Amino acid sequence: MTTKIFLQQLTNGISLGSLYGLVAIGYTMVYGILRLINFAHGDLLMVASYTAIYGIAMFTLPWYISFPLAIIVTGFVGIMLDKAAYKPLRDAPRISLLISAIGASFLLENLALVVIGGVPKAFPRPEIFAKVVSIHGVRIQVLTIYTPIITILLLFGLLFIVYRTKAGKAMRAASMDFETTRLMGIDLDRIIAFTFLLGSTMAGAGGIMWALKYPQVNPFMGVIPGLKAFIAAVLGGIGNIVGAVIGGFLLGLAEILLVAFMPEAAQYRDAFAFVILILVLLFRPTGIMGEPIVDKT
Amino acid sequence: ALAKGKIKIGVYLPMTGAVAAYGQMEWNGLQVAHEMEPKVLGKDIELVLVDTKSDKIEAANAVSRLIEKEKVVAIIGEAISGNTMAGNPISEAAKIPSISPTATNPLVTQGKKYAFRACFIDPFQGQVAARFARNNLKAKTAAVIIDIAQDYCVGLANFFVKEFVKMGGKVVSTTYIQTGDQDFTAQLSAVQAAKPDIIYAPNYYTEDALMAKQARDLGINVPILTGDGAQADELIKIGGKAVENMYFTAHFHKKAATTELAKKYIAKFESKYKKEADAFGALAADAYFLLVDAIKRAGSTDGTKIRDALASTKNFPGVSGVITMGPDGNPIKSVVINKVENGKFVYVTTVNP
Amino acid sequence: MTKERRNLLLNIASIISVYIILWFFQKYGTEYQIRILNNMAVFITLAVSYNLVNGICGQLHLGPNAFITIGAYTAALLTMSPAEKQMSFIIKPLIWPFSVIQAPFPVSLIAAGIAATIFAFLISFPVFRVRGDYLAIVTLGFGEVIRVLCNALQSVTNGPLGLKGLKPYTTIWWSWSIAIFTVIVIQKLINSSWGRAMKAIRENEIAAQAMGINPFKHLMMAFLISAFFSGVAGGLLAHLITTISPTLFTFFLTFNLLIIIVVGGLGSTTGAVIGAMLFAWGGEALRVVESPMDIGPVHIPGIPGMRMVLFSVILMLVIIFARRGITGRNEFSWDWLFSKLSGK
Amino acid sequence: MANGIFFEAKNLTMRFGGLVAVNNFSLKLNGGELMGLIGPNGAGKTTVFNMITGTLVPTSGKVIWLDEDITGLPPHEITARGIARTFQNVRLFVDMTVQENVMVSFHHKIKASFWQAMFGLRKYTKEEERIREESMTLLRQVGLAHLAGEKAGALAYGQQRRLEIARALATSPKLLLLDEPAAGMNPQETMELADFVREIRDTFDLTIFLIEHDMKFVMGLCERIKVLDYGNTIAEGTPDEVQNNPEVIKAYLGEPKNAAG
Amino acid sequence: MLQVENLHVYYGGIHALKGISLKVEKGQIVTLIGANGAGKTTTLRTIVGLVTPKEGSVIFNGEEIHKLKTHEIIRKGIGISPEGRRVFPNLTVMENLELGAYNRPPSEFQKDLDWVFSLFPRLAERKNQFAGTLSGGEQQMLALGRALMSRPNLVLLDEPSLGLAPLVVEEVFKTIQAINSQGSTILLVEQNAMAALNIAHYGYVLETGRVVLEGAGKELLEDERVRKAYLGE
Ligand SMILES: Nc1ncnc2c1ncn2[C@@H]1O[C@H](COP(=O)(O)OP(=O)(O)OP(=O)(O)O)[C@@H](O)[C@H]1O
Ligand SMILES: Nc1ncnc2c1ncn2[C@@H]1O[C@H](COP(=O)(O)OP(=O)(O)OP(=O)(O)O)[C@@H](O)[C@H]1O
Ligand SMILES: [Mg+2]
Ligand SMILES: [Mg+2]
Repeated sequence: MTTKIFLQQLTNGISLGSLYGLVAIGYTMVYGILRLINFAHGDLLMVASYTAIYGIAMFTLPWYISFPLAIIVTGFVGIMLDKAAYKPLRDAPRISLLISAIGASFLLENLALVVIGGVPKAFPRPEIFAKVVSIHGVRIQVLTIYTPIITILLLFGLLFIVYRTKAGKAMRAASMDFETTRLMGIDLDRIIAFTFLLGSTMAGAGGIMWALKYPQVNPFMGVIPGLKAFIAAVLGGIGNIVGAVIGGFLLGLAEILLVAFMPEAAQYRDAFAFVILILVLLFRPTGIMGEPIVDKT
Repeated sequence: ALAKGKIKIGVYLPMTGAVAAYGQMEWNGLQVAHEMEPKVLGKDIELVLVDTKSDKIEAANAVSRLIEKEKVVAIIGEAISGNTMAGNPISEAAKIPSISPTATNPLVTQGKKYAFRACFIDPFQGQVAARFARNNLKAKTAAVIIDIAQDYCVGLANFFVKEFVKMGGKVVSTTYIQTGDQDFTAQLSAVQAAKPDIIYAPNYYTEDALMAKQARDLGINVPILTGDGAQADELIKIGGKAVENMYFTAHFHKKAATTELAKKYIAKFESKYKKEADAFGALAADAYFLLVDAIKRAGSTDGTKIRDALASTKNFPGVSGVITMGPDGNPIKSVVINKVENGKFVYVTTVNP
Repeated sequence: MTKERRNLLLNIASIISVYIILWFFQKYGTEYQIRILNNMAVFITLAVSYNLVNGICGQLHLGPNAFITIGAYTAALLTMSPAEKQMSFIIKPLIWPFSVIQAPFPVSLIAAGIAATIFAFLISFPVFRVRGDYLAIVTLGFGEVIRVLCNALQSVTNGPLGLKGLKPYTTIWWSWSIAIFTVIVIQKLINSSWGRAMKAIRENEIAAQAMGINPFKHLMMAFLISAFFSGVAGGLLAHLITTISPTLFTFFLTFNLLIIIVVGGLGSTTGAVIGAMLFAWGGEALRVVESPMDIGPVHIPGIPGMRMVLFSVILMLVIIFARRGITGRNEFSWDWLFSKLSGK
Repeated sequence: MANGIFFEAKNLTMRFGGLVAVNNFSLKLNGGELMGLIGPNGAGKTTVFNMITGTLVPTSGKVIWLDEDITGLPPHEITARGIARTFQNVRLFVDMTVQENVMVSFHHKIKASFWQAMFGLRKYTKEEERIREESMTLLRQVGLAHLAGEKAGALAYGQQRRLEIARALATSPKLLLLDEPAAGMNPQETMELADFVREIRDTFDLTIFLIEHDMKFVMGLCERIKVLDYGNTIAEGTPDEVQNNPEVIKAYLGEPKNAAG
Repeated sequence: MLQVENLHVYYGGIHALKGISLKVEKGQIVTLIGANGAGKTTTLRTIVGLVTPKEGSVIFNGEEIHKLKTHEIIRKGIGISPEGRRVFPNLTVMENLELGAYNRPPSEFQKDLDWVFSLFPRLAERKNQFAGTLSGGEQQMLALGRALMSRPNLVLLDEPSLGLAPLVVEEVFKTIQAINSQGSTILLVEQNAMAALNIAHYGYVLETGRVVLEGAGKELLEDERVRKAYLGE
């Protein structure tokens, strides 16, 4: 493999990884507060992409309006998801919540299937994202450069919210103890809704970028990114925002480089993500950044 | 059994689940076909659709249900081979003929008396692609990119490779992708390094469109050859400029559509759905027309009689060409080679069996 | 007559009545009904054995599809005749010894169970190093790894082409006998001292350990037993639909099982059985919503896909209104029934 | 083991990152003794228990039990060797019945094999019957027999603590470790508990090692007391000696008048 | 200030409170004592809306509050230090206190903080330490301080001495008195009946969900039944 191809693959890996990371952040945030593996999270990518398509196709909005709008809409869909599927189950066993999440995921997918149809739609790709630049012969799509930058910016924004604002403190409190959080005079449901808003907005942003990168949109488009983001979140230590991004980068890089170095092994790519995960968990049972579970006796 | 004034034809398709897109496209084609020919033997035909959730267990349930509960006289479906293989044994046992629009795996009809299909099988299409690559595109080396999750793609690729090598070509790179994958840059870089004359990527249009896009982004400009699974409007919509000059072996093309039926079908389809007719829908329509034709010729709705009539179909002018049913339930028909030019599917040539 | 004796007799009587019902269907029922009955039995076997790990031991195990896959392929490769195999493996030939051996159906089922158990044994070491959601994703991972291997190891599994032409050996007699056997074995286990130990681990692992229970040993035991029956059920499933391929065993299969046991009542065998029966029957019953309807003069065309939309909504509603599922952790018992009957 | 060591902890040290939670803890116990462990919050008392019972592996030091080095063995093996414990924050099997909670503790010494159980052979059924009876006997002794069929989670706090003790006793220990058994009990209940502890020591021929903040309880019950502060042992002796130790007063007890609560 | 009338609370089938009525006057320390499971904690939880009563009412400053949500009740001016302390282990001492002041105007924060630190100088020393790493006694102080950060009119304390070393217990009771003398009204639940009644103006004795005895703190201390049942004499 030439250095050129290696660099090419490296950028691909970083770009894919940052997308995984972006989606994983939302996973991890919701997990952190509800201890819920939100299986419907991946489907929010689909919601964002379709919304953006319709914004452009039906309302002839320019992309710089349609995209942010789609992200906001996704944020609100996230809040509605919480209201409909999770809020009634606040004090229920976690497993019931998980089933509700699976149900919500099925619902989003099947609704899209019935209303929009299963045939994939093309995602409009504005020229400024599609441009390809050549740096010393390494051809890189500008989108490939934008994604990690956007991910890192969003990460810092989020860290600021979580660690520096009042609402962020309330979120962290809620992630430890619902009841005591309420006892602080905090409106728990609002805080959880806010978490969903943030997490889903991230998913929305991830969805748009995903669709820009792979411009075909279908009702199941969120399943694989969702699963990969979930792996990334666990890899990084589930519940840890920085961990999610690190996990995402690692996973993206590992996947791309595996295929790059051993193209024949590409058929094992999906298994490879899990193999990495299992190996990491063998040595760090709570992920890279995860706090060890302290169970004081 | 003749149901009260109606003849029921069962349809089982993946309307939900992973491959719902195929099911929905075929259902669209079927509805057009049904509108074109709503009657046979003087009776109304009713299409009874049952969803398989893209799942084998459900596919088997569906066929059972169609036969036992809906009392259908014949069955159309499923869209993919795996599910069709789950459904076939049941209709076989009940002596109800079934015809799948798009199950191309050679195993589907193997050893089955009542199982038919409207599409040609993978080995045939693979061979034709290899011949076209060698003879028309003058390719000496080829890179093969295979969607490992689809028996259809694996089949096509394997038979292509066999024939291509036999004809003196060389396969310089074999890489794998999976349905639902959306990033192929790693594979494509390997392809780029191997410097092939052509790329053979017999995958579905979703993957092919993305792959073509990424290939062009990487600066790979050799011709891409693919199979009928790529022929859908969305290929062009998604792929845009990147799929220009993509060749594919296909069941039909408007320009090559010589039959009356094809012309009518295409006109009707396009006015109804406001988009180009796709191969899935066309093959589903053919399945329907073949069946109706067989019922007509059998003059009866008895399963065995329909089956016999279907098996003896000769030179039937269908949507996807002139069809003769082979001895094993596989149709014999010509392959059309198309390519994308200026955002349109353009007819290149026809390869006869 | 003591209570124990009465209950034993009632148990035997109800098993006999199950067989009478089956006989009735066999004789007068349609192929379709029999197919659904078969599905029910297979899902009961799967759900009850899956529940052992998830409900009784309290571990969120998301990889039963791996066991089912292994069972299905093992059984299928054993019952197919060498000639059939040769015909099917058109891409790469099947490797020895699978290419030559053939075994009767019962043997293949046992082999299916054993193969799944061996696999479970191997993965139990990494799996039970972690807990909670980490265990969930590790098991989910093994499920996916197996599926990927099925696609890739073409000379064993025929890759994505799958295997077809299996003999439809799975009759209602086989499937229900195995389901009943599974229920009996698992119930016996749950009610034994070992089952108590497993529940203790579920409730509080640290305390269980302090009471002298080795968590790893007991979790592994449950895991292996669960894998055995899942493997057998995989074999049944293969010979019910007569064709298998990797797409049959995605994590959606796992999700379905999870839905069955949680909606039924996690930790309850009764719940698992009810859940499985509802699932096998309900999926078909819901098809009504997709068929066109004529209400008076109004014709409502069928909307393909509505069934799954409705299914998702029902699933969410059920879980919201019955948070612990239909039965909760309660089990059906004759004592309960009689106290209900005499109480009201 | 007439001449051997009954129980000895040798220089146990536990570090959590930079924190030395327990430093050089040593202790010898004789059979039948009633020993107390006191000290301010966070002194490392529970950590000592955790090291003895295998929940934590000590950073250094050794635990000798009946002449055997049991350091670093997993908790279930230590229990099997005859050391049982209760937990500071109750850890019952809340969704199991009170009786089942106790029955679980018999499991580790069950003689019938798994297969005998599955086939319902007499050896197993008889043993199960015996376990059932013995657990009832134990529940009677702790005064919970009337609640045998209740879910453990539905018990009041004091009852839960007693159930914990019953459950520990069911493992047939020779050494019983109690972590703050009187927490959350009122003075009356605490006195009853003290009598109960003495009683089980005699009937079950136990050695008891307990942690407690209730000085009336500890001083009235224990024969010997050890005092920890910041992981270090600051005093050891009879209740009288300890109570009057100025260092203990300064670090833990405060003004003597308060000791009675 | 606070009036609880005829509260009935059920946990599933368990009838935990069977008609509790009690009153807390402004400026007082009122204590609830009783055996395990008597319903003391349940009473407090009902007051702050974590449990909904089946029957009965809670009136705070003349306003019915038992139908409000927990955070709304807290905002009316009630602070609580819950059973088992329940500090947020992965937040620092400072952050815990900030959460206590969640609904206070930010301008008041520093003043409130100074007040709490003056009551618990130990917390000031450890303000950047994670609450989970504090000793039991320090956690109790934090829970108390956190409750006070909202400048509540009424403070509910659930077994503040649980699991604390004798020295610390003494300190806690002194602090309670200090807070009270600075104007806070206190409802105190305690197992340590002696200490509680010693500082209380008024006391209620609960038994299996009912008030069986009430009276001034000193009075109850002298009461034969109380001495026998709760003081172990
Ligand atoms: N698993 C752990 N990880 C990190 N620190 C720990 C762990 N367990 C205990 N500690 C710390 O070790 C010290 C001793 O804790 P320990 O629980 O033994 O105290 P204790 O004497 O039992 O106190 P209390 O009387 O409050 O129960 C404390 O500072 C505690 O925070
Ligand atoms: N979540 C719950 N579910 C079921 N029953 C409960 C629950 N919480 C409390 N109870 C029951 O309600 C009754 C009163 O409990 P509560 O906790 O109020 O008592 P308490 O007086 O605070 O006791 P303690 O001194 O032990 O803290 C008890 O019988 C208890 O078992
Ligand atoms: Mg302790
Ligand atoms: Mg209480």
